[in-house]
Amino acid sequence: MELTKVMEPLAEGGKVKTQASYKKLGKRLLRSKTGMIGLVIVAVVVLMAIFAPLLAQHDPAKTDVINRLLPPFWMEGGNTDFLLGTDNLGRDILSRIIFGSRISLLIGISAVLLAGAIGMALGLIAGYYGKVWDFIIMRTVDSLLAIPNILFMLIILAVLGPSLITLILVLGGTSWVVYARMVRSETLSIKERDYVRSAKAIGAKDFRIIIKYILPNVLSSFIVIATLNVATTIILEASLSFLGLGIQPPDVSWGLMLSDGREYIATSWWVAAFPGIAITVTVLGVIFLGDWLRDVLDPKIKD
Amino acid sequence: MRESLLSVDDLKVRFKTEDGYVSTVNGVSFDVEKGETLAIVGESGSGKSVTSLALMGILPANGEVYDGDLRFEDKDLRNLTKKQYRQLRGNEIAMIFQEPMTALNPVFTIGYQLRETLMLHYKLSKDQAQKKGIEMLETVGIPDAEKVMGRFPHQLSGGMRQRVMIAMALSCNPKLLIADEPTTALDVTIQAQILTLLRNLKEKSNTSIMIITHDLGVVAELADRVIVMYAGEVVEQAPINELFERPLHPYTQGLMASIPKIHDVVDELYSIEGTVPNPAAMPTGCKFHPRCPLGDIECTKVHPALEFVSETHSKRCIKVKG
Amino acid sequence: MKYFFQSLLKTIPVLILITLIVFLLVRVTGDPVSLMLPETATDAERDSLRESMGFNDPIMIQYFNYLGDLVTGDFGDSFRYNTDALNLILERLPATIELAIAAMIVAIVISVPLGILSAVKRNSFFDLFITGGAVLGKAMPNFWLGIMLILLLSVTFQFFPVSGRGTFGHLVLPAITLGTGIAAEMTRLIRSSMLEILGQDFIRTARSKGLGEAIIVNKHAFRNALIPVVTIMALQTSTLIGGTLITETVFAWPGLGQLLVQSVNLRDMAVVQAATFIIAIFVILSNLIADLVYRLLDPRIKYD
Amino acid sequence: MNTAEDQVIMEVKNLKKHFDMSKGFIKKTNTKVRAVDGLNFKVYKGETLGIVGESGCGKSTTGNLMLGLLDATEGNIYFQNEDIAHMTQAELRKARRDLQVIFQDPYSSLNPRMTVEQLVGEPLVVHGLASGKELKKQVTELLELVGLREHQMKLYPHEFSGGQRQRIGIARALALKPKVIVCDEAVSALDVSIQAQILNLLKKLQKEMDLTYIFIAHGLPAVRHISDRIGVMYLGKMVELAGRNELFENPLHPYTHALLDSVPIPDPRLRKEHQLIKGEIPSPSNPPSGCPFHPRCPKATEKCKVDMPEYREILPDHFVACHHPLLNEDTSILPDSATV
Amino acid sequence: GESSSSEGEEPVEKSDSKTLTIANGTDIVTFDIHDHNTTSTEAVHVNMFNYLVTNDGEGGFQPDLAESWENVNDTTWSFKLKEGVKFHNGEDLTADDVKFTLERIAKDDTLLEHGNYNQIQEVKVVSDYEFEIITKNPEPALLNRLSRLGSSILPKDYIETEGWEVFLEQPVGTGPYKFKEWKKDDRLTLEANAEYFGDAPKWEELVFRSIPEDSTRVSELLTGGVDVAVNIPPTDIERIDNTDGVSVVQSPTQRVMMFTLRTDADSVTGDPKVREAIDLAIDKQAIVDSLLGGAGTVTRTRVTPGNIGANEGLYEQTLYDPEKAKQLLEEAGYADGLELSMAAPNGRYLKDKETVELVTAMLSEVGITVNLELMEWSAFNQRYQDRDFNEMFYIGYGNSMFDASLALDRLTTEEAKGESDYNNTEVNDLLLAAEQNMNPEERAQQYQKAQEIIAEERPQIYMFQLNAITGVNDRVEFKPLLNEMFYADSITLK
Ligand SMILES: Nc1ncnc2c1ncn2[C@@H]1O[C@H](COP(=O)(O)OP(=O)(O)OP(=O)(O)O)[C@@H](O)[C@H]1O
Ligand SMILES: Nc1ncnc2c1ncn2[C@@H]1O[C@H](COP(=O)(O)OP(=O)(O)OP(=O)(O)O)[C@@H](O)[C@H]1O
Ligand SMILES: [Mg+2]
Ligand SMILES: [Mg+2]
Repeated sequence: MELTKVMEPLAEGGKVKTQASYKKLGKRLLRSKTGMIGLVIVAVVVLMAIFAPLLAQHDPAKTDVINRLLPPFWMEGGNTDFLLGTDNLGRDILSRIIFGSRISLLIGISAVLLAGAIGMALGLIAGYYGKVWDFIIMRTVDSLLAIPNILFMLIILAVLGPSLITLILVLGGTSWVVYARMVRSETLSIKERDYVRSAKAIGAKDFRIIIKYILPNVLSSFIVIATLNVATTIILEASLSFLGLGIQPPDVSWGLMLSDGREYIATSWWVAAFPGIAITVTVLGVIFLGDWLRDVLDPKIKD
Repeated sequence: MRESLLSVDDLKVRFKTEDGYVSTVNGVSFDVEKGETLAIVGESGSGKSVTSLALMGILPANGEVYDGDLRFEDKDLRNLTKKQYRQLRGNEIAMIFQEPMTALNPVFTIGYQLRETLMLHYKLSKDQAQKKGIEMLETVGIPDAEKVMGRFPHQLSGGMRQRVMIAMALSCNPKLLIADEPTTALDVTIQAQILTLLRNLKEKSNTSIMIITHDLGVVAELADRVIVMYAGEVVEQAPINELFERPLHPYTQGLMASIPKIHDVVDELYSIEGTVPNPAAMPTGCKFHPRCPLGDIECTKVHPALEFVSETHSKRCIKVKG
Repeated sequence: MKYFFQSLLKTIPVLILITLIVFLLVRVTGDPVSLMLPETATDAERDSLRESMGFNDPIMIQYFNYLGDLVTGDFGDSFRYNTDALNLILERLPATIELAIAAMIVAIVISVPLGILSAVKRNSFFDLFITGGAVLGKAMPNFWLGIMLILLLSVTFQFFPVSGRGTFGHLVLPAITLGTGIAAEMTRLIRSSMLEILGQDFIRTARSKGLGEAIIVNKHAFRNALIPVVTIMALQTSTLIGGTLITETVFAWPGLGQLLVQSVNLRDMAVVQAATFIIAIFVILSNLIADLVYRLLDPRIKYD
Repeated sequence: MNTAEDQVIMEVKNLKKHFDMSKGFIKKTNTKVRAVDGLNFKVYKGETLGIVGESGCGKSTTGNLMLGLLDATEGNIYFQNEDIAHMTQAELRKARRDLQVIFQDPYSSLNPRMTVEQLVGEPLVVHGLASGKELKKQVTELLELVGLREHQMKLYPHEFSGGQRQRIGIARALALKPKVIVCDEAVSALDVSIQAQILNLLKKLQKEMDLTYIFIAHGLPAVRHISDRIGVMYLGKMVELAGRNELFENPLHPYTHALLDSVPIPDPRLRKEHQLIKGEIPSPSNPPSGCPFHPRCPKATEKCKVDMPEYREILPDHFVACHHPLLNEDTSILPDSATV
Repeated sequence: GESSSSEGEEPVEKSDSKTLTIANGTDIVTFDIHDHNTTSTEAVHVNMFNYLVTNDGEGGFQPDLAESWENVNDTTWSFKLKEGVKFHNGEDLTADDVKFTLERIAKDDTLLEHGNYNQIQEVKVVSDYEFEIITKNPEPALLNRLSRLGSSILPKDYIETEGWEVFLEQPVGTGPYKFKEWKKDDRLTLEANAEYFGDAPKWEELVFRSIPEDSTRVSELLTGGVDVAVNIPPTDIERIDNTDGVSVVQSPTQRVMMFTLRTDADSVTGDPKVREAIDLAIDKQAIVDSLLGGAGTVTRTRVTPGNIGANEGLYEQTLYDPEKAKQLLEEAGYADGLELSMAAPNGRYLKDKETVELVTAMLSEVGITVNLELMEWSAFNQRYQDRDFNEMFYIGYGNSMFDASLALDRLTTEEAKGESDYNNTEVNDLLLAAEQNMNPEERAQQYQKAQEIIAEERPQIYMFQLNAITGVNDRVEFKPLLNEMFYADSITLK
């Protein structure tokens, strides 16, 4: 009997186990090759955006007609002053990519935050309160879903003019439906779980239940979708640039660079190729990270 | 005549997990004899299902048998080719599962799923298989068998589905039927129906049955012999009457004492303290010792072997004497 | 069928909402008249045009007039082409549908085998390769891919015509361009859907019956995995149509997408409204059909 | 059980809950699931009332109604002379201090994103009963009461085993010092050895804290072990209710009889042929006419097909709803003695 | 390049073909010649319809449908039609058709071109082949108007009996090619009109493709998919010239790019010295050379050669002197620099965005900080119509009239209000007088004088005249026209 007491903590787990589960997370990340790649890429891009002024060799807006369309340094005619070459106005492409990461990320992240906030709130309301709320919100969602995203943006941006703020507002304001749908359906199922009934049984008010019980439990799916949407948004911004409705100079984004550079694909490939690579790699990183988050945060796979 | 149909010797199964390999079945040995019903009992997570899946050769992708001998009649199961194993499965060894809700494919009709096995193993034509399928459904007591053949699983109740599973398992006259908790998900009145059905079938066909359960009531109803598992090991093995009359291992004893008896009300139930250990962090020595009333320092050191106290009764404990 | 009609009725509030959204979008947002005249036009010229087009009425009156017209099938006239907007759209619709279907086929042909394979060979090098490829397909903006395909397959190798619509060859590149992004998305979905199904009890049952792996994967698992995929495919209609805006512009494909881009730029409101509305109906219809297919595939859902 | 009227703590009168499953936009298909269909019973202070029945017969619904988690379609639930079925949200919240619940699934009944401390302390916080040090002290006491350690306070539910989780759930229910606890299949999901731990704990707590339990379960042995009186439900109706020994030794309703007979007895020497009842429980959305059990009942007559038998006290403290109760037959299905 | 192309067989095969394929950036918008204002549409229409007279691009006019004409008095012009001209449906062309056509556009104010024809009072039919055009006021530029967009002659009987709907679907004209098929946003096909009254058509079939994406259009040209491709991006000039079988031809257009500046006292640009400094700070030639790949001609006036009233002394001229610009700013009291805002459309004109970005950089060199506001065209246009710009905006005007009047009328005191706020009495008087002066020489002088003053005072700073850059397959001979029309028969097989 003595011994039972001694051994029990081991059997019951305890602190040891908690540490283990954090370590597990780290281990999992290390083991998941793609997750690791994703994390590194995203970290690099974020650092690049934060420290852009320190990293960039040149002023991204500085034009230099004499040095226009210089190839990257390893090619004939290129020089190390402009590592990745210059664009049609003689601006340093590397510096523009570094600064472009700011706007591309800013747009990606803020649009997603905005959409997420709206979608989360409306999804929770529709799912938790149901009835008329649900009807109104979900019909609106249905209507907006029936109109292709990009068309919607095209129309609004054509009118409002594509400034940074309008871009964020439009990108965010049209993509919340995805979150609303997801949050609603998750809410519907979480609402029926015993722990929500248990909260009701102890007398918790609706607001508390929504904030403390439902929201944290939809959060993991939410984060996954949000991460993936950052990627989608970066691409959407590029597409809008193609249609002439993306970011406008003197601001610079990867989408803008890519879209402007398409004219030079055949003659001066580097003008478009490098922003293209920047977008592709970043999106790749974000998606890998999102997939990894999905694996880690999904309770089904967790145990 | 004791004639071994299946013999399992020192079976070890492990899973590849994020913490490396975790061994969940650690040297299980037992025999199933022709015509007998063997019950495996034990707590959740003790490795009952894993053992049966290992026998069937259908462990999940991250699991593997890494040691031991598996013999079915004269075949060495571990050395069969994939194809040979497939011919064995569903044909000579059949299996029914716990959840009749999810064990049938929701998008195919009952008829399709029944015929599939028959056409595969007996090379029957579709019509022949249909006929035989209806016959099988009738055998397991399904009224309107012909209609049921055209139904989808969701259109049947839990009890009916379990009957379909049994019909499917028996359709190729297997020599061994493995039933993994076949009644756990069912209501008592339905459970009684299914247990009766199994008992009658056995009487008729001389199929050996290996039934996995944690309900000692079911064991008492059905089994000839019982194996008790704890933490991936066999801790006791005995003929049914002997086990109930004279359980030797402290775990078996505790298990028996902790069931509330329907007709013998006590004030306080006996209870085994603590919980089943995590397979990734097994206690040293005897795996039951942290929960064992008899456990002492000796038990932490020695991993007891399975000893026979009689020809048919064995236990894995150094404290109790046969 | 009864179910279908019921669902159809349920879309009425959605359609009304869409008319409102479309109307507001276009109407609140600006004055098309100035765009119809050259830079050198005078104010007086603009005013008379504005009056003659009825843009001086209060907004609600305009909306109700618009709704009223809509009910009679009158979507207004395109001022760019000076003809009935609906006709314009219906003329373009076949081209867009042709492209959309071709793209969908490309997407299916790519994604189904790859999705299944990578699920079956999960975590292998092969899986990593496909997953990486799928992500890459998604990470590449459409217009970029289109231009690259033209440069490579049309200009350098001259396998396919550069642009326009006509022969089968004309369809190949735009369909690949449009289909790739969707294929990427679908590959990932099929993979995860398959993975989920492969872990289910009935797969274990199928194995215990002695079925071969090919039958288990292609029949037992795939039939089940298909169910969510159909829904996703339907949800992709909207993305697909959205993608035509860009793909059609790149390939000079004479469809709705190109028409829309130009109409938006020129504020040809009647066309934008009508096209958006038609697209919305198209998307809703395809979702309804997917729902029906879903019901056919999944016997668990009963009609009515 | 001679319990005086004044000790009635809850009373359920003609309680009904019909779920409206109508579908369709234009043409309503009127399907109602009669989950609970006219229940009448009393709960006495300090007792354990067991409710048994097969899956889908309305046990959980009854429990949820008694907790005010569902709105009743019809009928009353008096708790300390106030009608829960007709309370406002605010009144209900107050009543919850005396009326708590323990759920079946220890995995889904605890919010995975809250620590044990938050889980157990939450009822106190919600009702503004304690905060800061006091809260911590009370939580510690509660954990001790259910056999958990203080050092486990900061852990999340997934770091516990099923039995431990169930203890957390019990501590949470006890936080408000309730008078009545509804245990909805509180031990069904647990392993036998753990089940015994929890049953013992519940019994101990009942004594110490003067609790009244409504113990819902389909596992008959556990119900018999813990209950003072037991009600048997079938298709949303109470078919029999009596003291536990009375019910087990002298079941009057053919369904009760069959139910008891179906339970496998963990003793190989007592192997026997079961008196099987045919068929399965009909759907509550389309219940049979008359007595709901008649299609499966060996004793059913024409009358049973038409008339719903009255629920009446046929013997002292023994209620039954049957036209043909097994009064004069030898109903003893159980052996005189059984040992292990 | 060579016609024996190394790029595979397609161009070679096409060489025998009597089909001419031309790639435009946009589709034609309509066959209602009165109800559009799109040069690229007109460029197609000229193959199906005829004007009364054509502008030879050197200040003179050539007969087309009209055999001869005469300016009878200030407001009356008499014309004589060629006889035997037939519409594609076989009807004869008569003066009634002319009356029908011109009076429609002159009277119907819902038509987009109405503004350019409402000067016409009436068309009097004298006989089948003789008629008079009466204008409301003296109209010196009548012939310019009659030789451009909106003045093609339509078949009266056909339209009146069949209705406009039918005409728009099966248009009928008098031109060398007749309508065959129109797949909107894809291609318009015309076929030779054997009955044409002039020289027999050289092509059996004309195909006008619409390919909006520049790089796609270039690719089509490179692969021989089209014979002529318009609006080639300057960056591709070299690439195309270096490819066998295709080459680029350039020709001036009527469009002149410019900045409009505010001249009112409240604006920093109200100071002429500031305006001059801005002009001097911009190296226009460098922009033309780098961004446009040489596809433009610097100018100090908007009225370019080929237009009545052009001041050739200001053409091909440019001023660039950043040092002097700095000095001027200093003199104006902006030694520490100054700030102004500049608006520009993005994507409307060739390299518009890049141009203003470069200009911004150049201005900053002399100490002018520019707050650049780039807008998508429709947003820009909205502000433009509302006259809502601040110090500077960038714009390009075309001139289909080939006359100085259209080019300069925004600088009259009345028209300049709220835009440049330019108010120079002398210029105003000169422009108003010239507007109705029927003496061509004197009129031209008035315009030339005005241009000189404007060039000095700089309410508008002219940048350059744009060139049309057209890609051409070597199998055809193509001489672009100043008015950007595609007369198919001026394009010939080599
Ligand atoms: N795919 C797997 N990967 C890792 N571990 C596994 C896997 N499948 C089973 N296990 C582990 O193997 C052990 C034995 O599991 P098994 O399913 O055999 O238990 P059981 O005795 O059948 O229990 P129950 O009564 O709950 O069915 C458990 O600890 C389980 O976690
Ligand atoms: N929210 C609901 N909507 C519709 N029907 C419901 C709802 N909740 C319960 N039901 C139905 O009411 C009937 C009774 O359900 P209840 O959960 O009370 O049964 P139970 O006796 O607790 O069963 P179990 O033993 O399976 O828990 C069932 O047929 C169930 O399907
Ligand atoms: Mg198991
Ligand atoms: Mg229940």
